[in-house]
Formats: sequence, structure tokens, C-alpha cells
Amino acid sequence: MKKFVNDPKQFVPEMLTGIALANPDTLRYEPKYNLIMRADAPRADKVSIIQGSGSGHEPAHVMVVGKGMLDGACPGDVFAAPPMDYVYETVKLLKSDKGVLLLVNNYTGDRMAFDMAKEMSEAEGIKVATLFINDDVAVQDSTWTVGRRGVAGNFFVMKCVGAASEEGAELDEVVRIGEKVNSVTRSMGIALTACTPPAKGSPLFELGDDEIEIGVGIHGEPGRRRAKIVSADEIVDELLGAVVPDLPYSSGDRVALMINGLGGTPISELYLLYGIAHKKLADQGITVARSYVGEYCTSLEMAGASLTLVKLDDEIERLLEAPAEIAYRVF
Amino acid sequence: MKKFVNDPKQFVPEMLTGIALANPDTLRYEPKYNLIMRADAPRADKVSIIQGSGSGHEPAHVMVVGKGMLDGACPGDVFAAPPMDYVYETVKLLKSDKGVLLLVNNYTGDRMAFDMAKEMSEAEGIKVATLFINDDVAVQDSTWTVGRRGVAGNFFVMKCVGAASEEGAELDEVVRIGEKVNSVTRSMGIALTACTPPAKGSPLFELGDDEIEIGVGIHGEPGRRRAKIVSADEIVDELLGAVVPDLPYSSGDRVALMINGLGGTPISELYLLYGIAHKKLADQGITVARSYVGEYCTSLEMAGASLTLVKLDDEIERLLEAPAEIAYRVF
Amino acid sequence: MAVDLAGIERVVKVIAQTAVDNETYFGELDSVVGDGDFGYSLARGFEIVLADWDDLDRTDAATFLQKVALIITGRIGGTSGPIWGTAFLRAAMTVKTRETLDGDTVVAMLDAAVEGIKARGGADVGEKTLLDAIVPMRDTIAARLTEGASAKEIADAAATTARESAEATKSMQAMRGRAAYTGERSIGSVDAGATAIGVIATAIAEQWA
Amino acid sequence: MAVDLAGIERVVKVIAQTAVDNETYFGELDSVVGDGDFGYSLARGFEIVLADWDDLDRTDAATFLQKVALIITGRIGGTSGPIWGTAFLRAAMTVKTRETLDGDTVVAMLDAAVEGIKARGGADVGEKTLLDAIVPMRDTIAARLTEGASAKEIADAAATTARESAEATKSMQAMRGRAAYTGERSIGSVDAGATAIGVIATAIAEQWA
Ligand SMILES: Nc1ncnc2c1ncn2[C@@H]1O[C@H](COP(=O)(O)OP(=O)(O)O)[C@@H](O)[C@H]1O
Ligand SMILES: Nc1ncnc2c1ncn2[C@@H]1O[C@H](COP(=O)(O)OP(=O)(O)O)[C@@H](O)[C@H]1O
Ligand SMILES: [Mg+2]
Ligand SMILES: [Mg+2]
Ligand SMILES: [Mg+2]
Ligand SMILES: [Mg+2]
Repeated sequence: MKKFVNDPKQFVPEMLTGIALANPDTLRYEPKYNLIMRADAPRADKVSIIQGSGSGHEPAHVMVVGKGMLDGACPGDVFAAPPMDYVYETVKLLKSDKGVLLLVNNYTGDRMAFDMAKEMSEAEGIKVATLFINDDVAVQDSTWTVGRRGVAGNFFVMKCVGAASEEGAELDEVVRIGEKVNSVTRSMGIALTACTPPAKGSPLFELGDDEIEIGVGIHGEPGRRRAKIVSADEIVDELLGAVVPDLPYSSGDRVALMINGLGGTPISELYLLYGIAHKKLADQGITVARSYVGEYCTSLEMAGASLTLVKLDDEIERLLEAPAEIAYRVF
Repeated sequence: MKKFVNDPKQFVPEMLTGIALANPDTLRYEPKYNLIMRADAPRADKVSIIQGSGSGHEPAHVMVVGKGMLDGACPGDVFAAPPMDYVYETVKLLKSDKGVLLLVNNYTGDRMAFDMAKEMSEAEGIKVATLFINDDVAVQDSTWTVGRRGVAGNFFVMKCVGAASEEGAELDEVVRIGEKVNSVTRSMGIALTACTPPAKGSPLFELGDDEIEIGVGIHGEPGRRRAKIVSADEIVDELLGAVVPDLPYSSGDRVALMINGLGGTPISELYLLYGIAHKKLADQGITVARSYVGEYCTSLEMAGASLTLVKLDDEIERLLEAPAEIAYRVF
Repeated sequence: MAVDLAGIERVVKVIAQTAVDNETYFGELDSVVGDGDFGYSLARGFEIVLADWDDLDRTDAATFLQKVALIITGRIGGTSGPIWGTAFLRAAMTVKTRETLDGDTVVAMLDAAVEGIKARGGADVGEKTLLDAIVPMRDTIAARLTEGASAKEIADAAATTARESAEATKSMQAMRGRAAYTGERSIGSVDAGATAIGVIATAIAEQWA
Repeated sequence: MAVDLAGIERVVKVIAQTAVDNETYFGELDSVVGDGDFGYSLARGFEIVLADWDDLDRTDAATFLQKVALIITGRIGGTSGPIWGTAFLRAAMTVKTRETLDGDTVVAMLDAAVEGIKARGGADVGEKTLLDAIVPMRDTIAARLTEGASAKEIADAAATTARESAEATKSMQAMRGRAAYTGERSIGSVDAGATAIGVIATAIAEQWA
């Protein structure tokens, strides 16, 4: 394994320390719960927005804490949902009169930790709602009850509920918006390489020099099927072919298009994919009105990309446009 | 080779097409010269800032075109300085009464193309200045005349001259600022893996599973020496040990600290390095007043990172803080 | 008389030590069609059980088990935290109303744990989870008890069944947890959670030697 | 009488074709201590020379060479564009004042090219660049001319010297260009530019067969 790491067990705490040191004025770090929270949270006039999830998806979610996005993120270790305590203590630290919204990427472990924490918080009189994000079309939800996974589309849910809560919207309203955004968001990913959790020290799966995994999640778990590497055009066809018909997105729709890097793919390749997808959507009469190209939800250093579409309406577009200030930034 | 690519010869044009499609209102693309330029440039009341360099360093430089940064970037192919024509035509398209500033990462090929283009432009009465960026301490400049290389520190030069030119500063003043920033900026990089130019299809060098290259540049060329992989702490010591004494940066200084990813290293690892470096600088009495963590100047999909320090003064800090809007963005 | 605390302690310690010792192995198992964190998660939690060992409240066996359950729930991430935490909590509640740590008590504790796991994760036998090792193991224990076998014999038989049942998950398709996302590709490899139960049961049986 | 256009054309075409044919090989050479783009850069430029071939201005040999130089300078990136472009431009200027494409003219063209390359890139012989193949080759041609050798003999000797001189760059430390950044590590591998000169000179000599 070649990574910038000291003791692998300290990988997450040391990363969180870096985030905190880089943003001393705006963020606060609670090491006991892997918690990165806004220094000015909780605010009585704002619903608190909390994400958990595992680590290894950075910038999601610890680097998107800030004005107009999350109030706090309390990830578990790499690829592990947070222990229930982390969520429960985070809710207590961030509780607000307006309520707390827990954003949960839809996985068994995350659901259980957040459900348990919600129950315990409610028993203490805290107003809590949960919202499960499940944008991944690679997974069909007929056979197993937990259903589709939450992947990079979670960015759009976070952005919109973050903006709405910043404007002072009530919990119900914030939940309505988040559910709407989730309901019009679909994603699909492709991996070119596996990834290596620091504590494991070796790749989670082996891919041949000419192989790709189609329909991967964001935890280094294998995808739905393996295929030979093909051209960027064909890869975009594969992704759009899965995503577009699923909602479906149709001629006349305005959409946001995200090409998300999974961690090891340079932004040059992501923009190349973006250009192809933008044109192919235009050919279908679908207008890309907003573009998102870069890393939003990664799988450690996995090379690969996911494509996300969000069907826009005036409300969503306005919330996506609203200003936000987070640790993940250029300047 | 596993990359998102169609015909490798079209790698750069297809990437540039993606950038243009993602930013239809703010950017213009001139395919003949690999040129990405601001849609509102040139402006008679503003010095035009132009970068060239090779491709493969994205977001530098084609994705940092925009308000407060570059007016145009006309890269060559992957790792190749732009042909002289690209620069010359770009200067003609972006010429302004206030003048044109050419930012050149200090490499033989880049210097020659920009010098020739400058001569030809001046012959046509265009006011042109060049500024060579050479922040890399890995290269000593005693033996060969072209001297030190320009690497990720170029971001700070671009940011400051971009901000100054946006404020309407005259060419001389913009050059003074750029030269000052360059003179207080030092960088050093370490690679964990080699990188693969699309047209080559195989890695530029081979690194063993437990080896790193110390003092690499940003073109996949080998570094100054090879070593066994060590802990993140020791890597930061190595980088700071080369960078800090070079200017030198001393106790009492306020600095900007950049941990730049070389393309394949996830931001989690970059923040881990950041935290370590921030603390070690504090131990030496050096205050990190501004932080930059992420990808600024890459080497395709190379895993690795570089560390850059900029000694701050009030003027530099003000220019770094000034607003900017570029294609490389989160929201 | 309350259930013998020493007996509970001994079993818990074996479980904790086995989880810590098998971190890498359990992680490898979870890498095949999962995300590789199972070994790490268990080890980080049970490591704390061992570290806090001397300070755990030992008012009675139930209280002790409850404290262990709290550490697990609070400190283990992923699916395993809630699942294993719930199992320990339910077992603790069973012990509360029992007098001795005999075979019947063990079966009752396992029944409670199984119900807790089912309630928490919605899984049932045959869906390729740790239930596919625990439930057959529980049945073996119950059957041998009726036959009047010795504690040692029962422990050995339980371990054998747990191991064999874990091995049998190979042919199952995962219907729960992260492995389920891989669909039919999950067939052909054993379930990590079930295998862990087999390893732990074996370690427990070895204590009787 | 002006210099024979056909002769110039033939040599330029061989150079262009050789650059295109050796894209991968030249790229590999530049990968050892450089950035691997040398083959790609040359090929992309000379590809255009070949594509535009029929439309190039053939008013006279000097004009023709000048047009080629413009394509090279304008379309080849990296260090090679300015270096090779300058070399062709200087050679074109030499031809302007010459009557025939004889041995003396060739030597004069090479001298002009060498001066151009030195002026443009600041390098000199012994610094591990293409100069280390061109300059010895030029000296061989001049020497054989004095001895009264035939054109074919001279071309063969030039090719041999270019190849041997390129090979001899192996023991040099790079003092110019990107390879110089690797310091002593550049010792032990041939220079890409010098080797290209050897390959091209060999291809030209083969035309005389
Ligand atoms: N819904 C469920 N109910 C019970 N056990 C489950 C369930 N889902 C998964 N498991 C068990 O958990 C094990 C994986 O644990 P862990 O790695 O902690 O989960 P994950 O990483 O998927 O969150 C599986 O091998 C399986 O035995
Ligand atoms: N200053 C220089 N003067 C003349 N030739 C040079 C100089 N620097 C490098 N070269 C030649 O150029 C070759 C590399 O060309 P190229 O790959 O285009 O350059 P780069 O990628 O370094 O910009 C070297 O092998 C060497 O022969
Ligand atoms: Mg997990
Ligand atoms: Mg180059
Ligand atoms: Mg797991
Ligand atoms: Mg080169």
C-alpha cells in the first residue's frame, strides 16, 4: 500500500485534524465522535443538518460542512457507518428548536445507527427527522428491503436542504425539499481500479489491466458486473443508458449533470466525460442547465467516475444557486 | 492503460470541449489554439493574463480561467509546451491597451515558445511582459541555465496578478506583484506512482510497490532520487526540510500553506498531510494564515503531493482574499 | 442465585479476544463481496471491551453484559455495531430473569439474540448473514441438551455446526447488507459474519479442553 | 541557378516520414529521464508537413524550407518545436544565397542549423542534446567532402557518425532541457533528440541506395 498515512488506525482522526486546522474560524472538531461541525451551530433559527456515513468518501461529508450545506458530519471509520453513539452525541450537540434533519445514505449500517440515534434523541424531546438518500440505479430494489444505495447524488440533497435551512425553512419544509430532490436524482458509477482501505493495506478487489467494474458503489465493493475497458464514448452510453430511462429524464427536461470522480481519476478525464455526456443529452433534447465536474463523493483513491442527473425545477435551481461556503474550496 | 479516453490524440480537445460546454456563459473555446478564454476578454481597462504550459496539469491552467484569475490559457498537448503559434495567436486575441502578461512555468520549451511569441507580438506593437515562475526547490539552478522549474506555486502568482489586474493595475505593477509572489514561493513534490500520458499508453517510469520518488516535477519525469515509502510524518519532514530553509521561512512569518494533490491522491490524504505540516510549522513559530488543500497543479493521474509555502505580507494576503470565479469550482 | 458471572465473563472474553485476533482474516472475508471493514470494526469495538475490562460494572451478569452491549453499540460502526450490540443487549435481558448459566439459559440467550438481530436488520435465515451460523448452532445446542450431552460435548457440537453452517453460506445469494448489491456474484464465497460465528464458537469450545 | 528543389523535397520528406514512423520509439526514449512527449510532438508536427505537402509554396527551395519551418514552429510543442523550427529556418536562409545543393551547401545548412539551435536553446556540444549528434555528423560530412568521397559514401558516413554519437550521449549528464532536472540519473541512457538525428540520418542515407 502506498498512501500518505501514519498509523492506519489514526487515518480518519488525522484527516479530521487537518480539516479543523485549515478552518479554525468556521469549523469545530470533536474527536470523540469524528465530528466536524460549524463553529456557529446550532442556531435556534435554523434546522440543523447532519450527515454521517463512513469515511473514505471525502470531500463527502466532513469537507462539505459549512454555511449553506451541513451543520455537522460524524463519519464512521473508512467505509463503516458511524457507531450509534457518534450520531446520538452529534444530534445532542447540534439540536435546535427548529429541529434536526439526519441525512442518511441508504445502507443497512447507516440506517440502523441513525434510526437508533433518532429514537434515543426523540426520547429526550429533540425534534428529529431522517431522510434516506438512494440515487444509485446500479442496484435494483426488488429483492432486498434496504433498497438502492445513496451515492454522489447526495450532494444535491445536501445543497438544497442546506440552502433551505439557511433561509429559515421549517423542518417539514426542509424534509419535503430533500425528498423531492432525492426523488429526481439518479446516479451510476464505473470503476477503473479498486481501492485500498488504509487499515486493510491491499485492494478490495482485483481488476485486470483491461477490465472495469460497472455499477460500483462508493465503498470499494464490487459492482454489478465486470467488462472490458471501452472508449469514453461507450462508457458514457452505458451510464446514460442506465440513468436516463430510470426516472425517466425526457426531451424538454432541464437537468443538472454531475461527473463525479471516485478519487483517483484526474479532472481532465472528468471534463472529457462531461463534454460527451452533455452532447449526448442535448441529442436527446435534454438541456444541461447546471454542471458539476470534480470530486464530490469518492471511494478513497479508486479510479473511476459516476454520472448523476437531477431534474430541475425553479425551486431546486434556486436552491442550487444559493451561496455556500465549505472547507472544500479552491481559494 | 485505463483512462476515460477516446482517441488519445483527441484527449486535450475533448477535455477542452467539456470545459467549454460546462461554462457556456463565461468561457470561450478556440479549438485551433487549445485556447480557453474569458468570454468577456479582452477588456481595454485590464491587463490580460495568459498562461500556456502543457496539458495534464488540470485544473491548471485551462480550468482557472475566469474573473480574478487568467484571461486565457493555451496549453500544448500533454506535457508539451504550446507551439509558438498558440501563444502568438492567443496574445493577438487577448491584446489590451493596458498590456498582456504572459505567465510562464520555467521550462526550456515554454520559455522558448513564449519568448518567440513575445518578440513577434511586440513587432506588431502589442505591449507584452513575461514572468517566469520557478518555485520548485527540488531542482538546483547552478548547473543549467534555465534554472528551477515552475510547479504548483504558480497558483499563487496567477491569483495575485489576476486580482491586481482585475482591480485595474498597470502592467508594470502587475509584473511587480507577480515577481514578488514568485520570489516568496517555494514548492517540493513527492510521487507515490508514475503517470501515463494517454498517447503513450504506459507509465513514464516504474516505481516499486514500496518506493517513492522525491522531488518530482509535474510532467511525470523522474525526481531527484528514489526512496522507500515512509510515514506521512516523515514525508512532511522531508518536504518542509527542503522548502523551509530555502527562502528561508522563519519564526514569526505568516505563510500560506498549500498541499497540492498530483492527480491520483484523494483529498483525505491531502488533509492528513496538511494537518501534520500545519503543526510542524507552528512548532517552528511559522503561522499558517491561509490554507489550500486539493488539486491545483497535477501530473495526470499520478499519486503524490507537493507542498508549497508563500510568505505573506498585507498586499499578498489582500490579493489572495480577493474574489475569483473560475471553471474549477464546487457549486 | 443469579447466573454465574465468571462463566459469562469467560465467554465474553473469548469472543472479544477472538474478534481482535482475527481482524485481518475477518476483513479479508468481507472484502470478497463486501467493503472489507468487518474485521476492523469488530476489532476496534472488542478492543475497547478488553481495555475497559477491569472497570466494567459487575453488579450482576446482566449488568455486565449490558455494559458490553453498550460499548459494542456505541463504538462499532457499520452494520455490525447495531447487530452485535442488539444481540448482546437481548442476551443481557434474558440473563436478568435467569438463575443459572446452564444449557437452557444459553439457548434462551441465543433465541433472544436471534430475535434481536432479526428485528434490527430485518434479515431471516437463508439470506446469507451471521444468522445462518447462529440459528443452526442454537438448534444443535438445544438438541444435544435434550440428549443429555456434557457441556464440553455441547460446546464442541455447537462449534462444528457453526463452522459447517458458515461454510454452507457459500452457495447462498446475499439478500442483506452490502454484499446483496452484488447480486448473484455473492454466490461462491462464505459470509463474513457467519464465518466469524464459526471461529468464535470454536474458540469458546476450546476453553472447555 | 538556384538550389535543386527536388533534392530538398526528398530529404524533408524522409525526415517527416521518419519522425511519424518513429513516434513510439522516440517517445520511449524521452520517457527514461524526460516526459515522454518527444515522439508525439515531432509526429504531430511532421504529420502536418506531410498532409500539407502538395500545397506547400515551392517558389524556390528556400521558400519551401521556410514553409516547413513555419509548420514546425507553429505546430510542434515542447522544446522540440522552437529547436527544430529554428534549425529549419536557418537552413532555409542558407539556401537562399546558394546556387547548388552540393556538399558545401549541406555543411553550410548544418552550420546554420547548429548556430540556430545554440542561440535558441543556449546549449552547446557535450550537454546531452541533439547537438551531440548533429555537430559530429556535420564534421564527418565536411571531412569526407575534403577527401572527395561520393554523395552516397558521405551520406553513409554521416549516418554512422550520427548513430555512434547518439550512442555516446549515454555516458553524458544532461545539462539542458527536462532531463537535466534528474541530475546524475540522466547518465546511462541515450538522449532522445540525438538518437532521433541518428535514425533520421540513417533513413536519408538509405535513400541513396
Ligand atoms: N440486515 C442484516 N442483518 C443481520 N446481519 C447482517 C445484515 N446485513 C449484513 N449482516 C452481516 O454483517 C456482516 C457485514 O458486517 P459489516 O462489514 O460490519 O457491514 P457493512 O460494512 O456492510 O456495513 C455480513 O457478513 C453479514 O453477516
Ligand atoms: N536547450 C536545448 N537545446 C537544444 N536541444 C535541447 C535542449 N533541451 C532539450 N533539447 C533536446 O530536446 C529533446 C527533448 O525534446 P522534447 O521532448 O520536445 O522536450 P521537452 O519535453 O523537455 O520540452 C532532448 O532529448 C534534447 O535532445
Ligand atoms: Mg462497511
Ligand atoms: Mg514536454
Ligand atoms: Mg463491511
Ligand atoms: Mg519531452
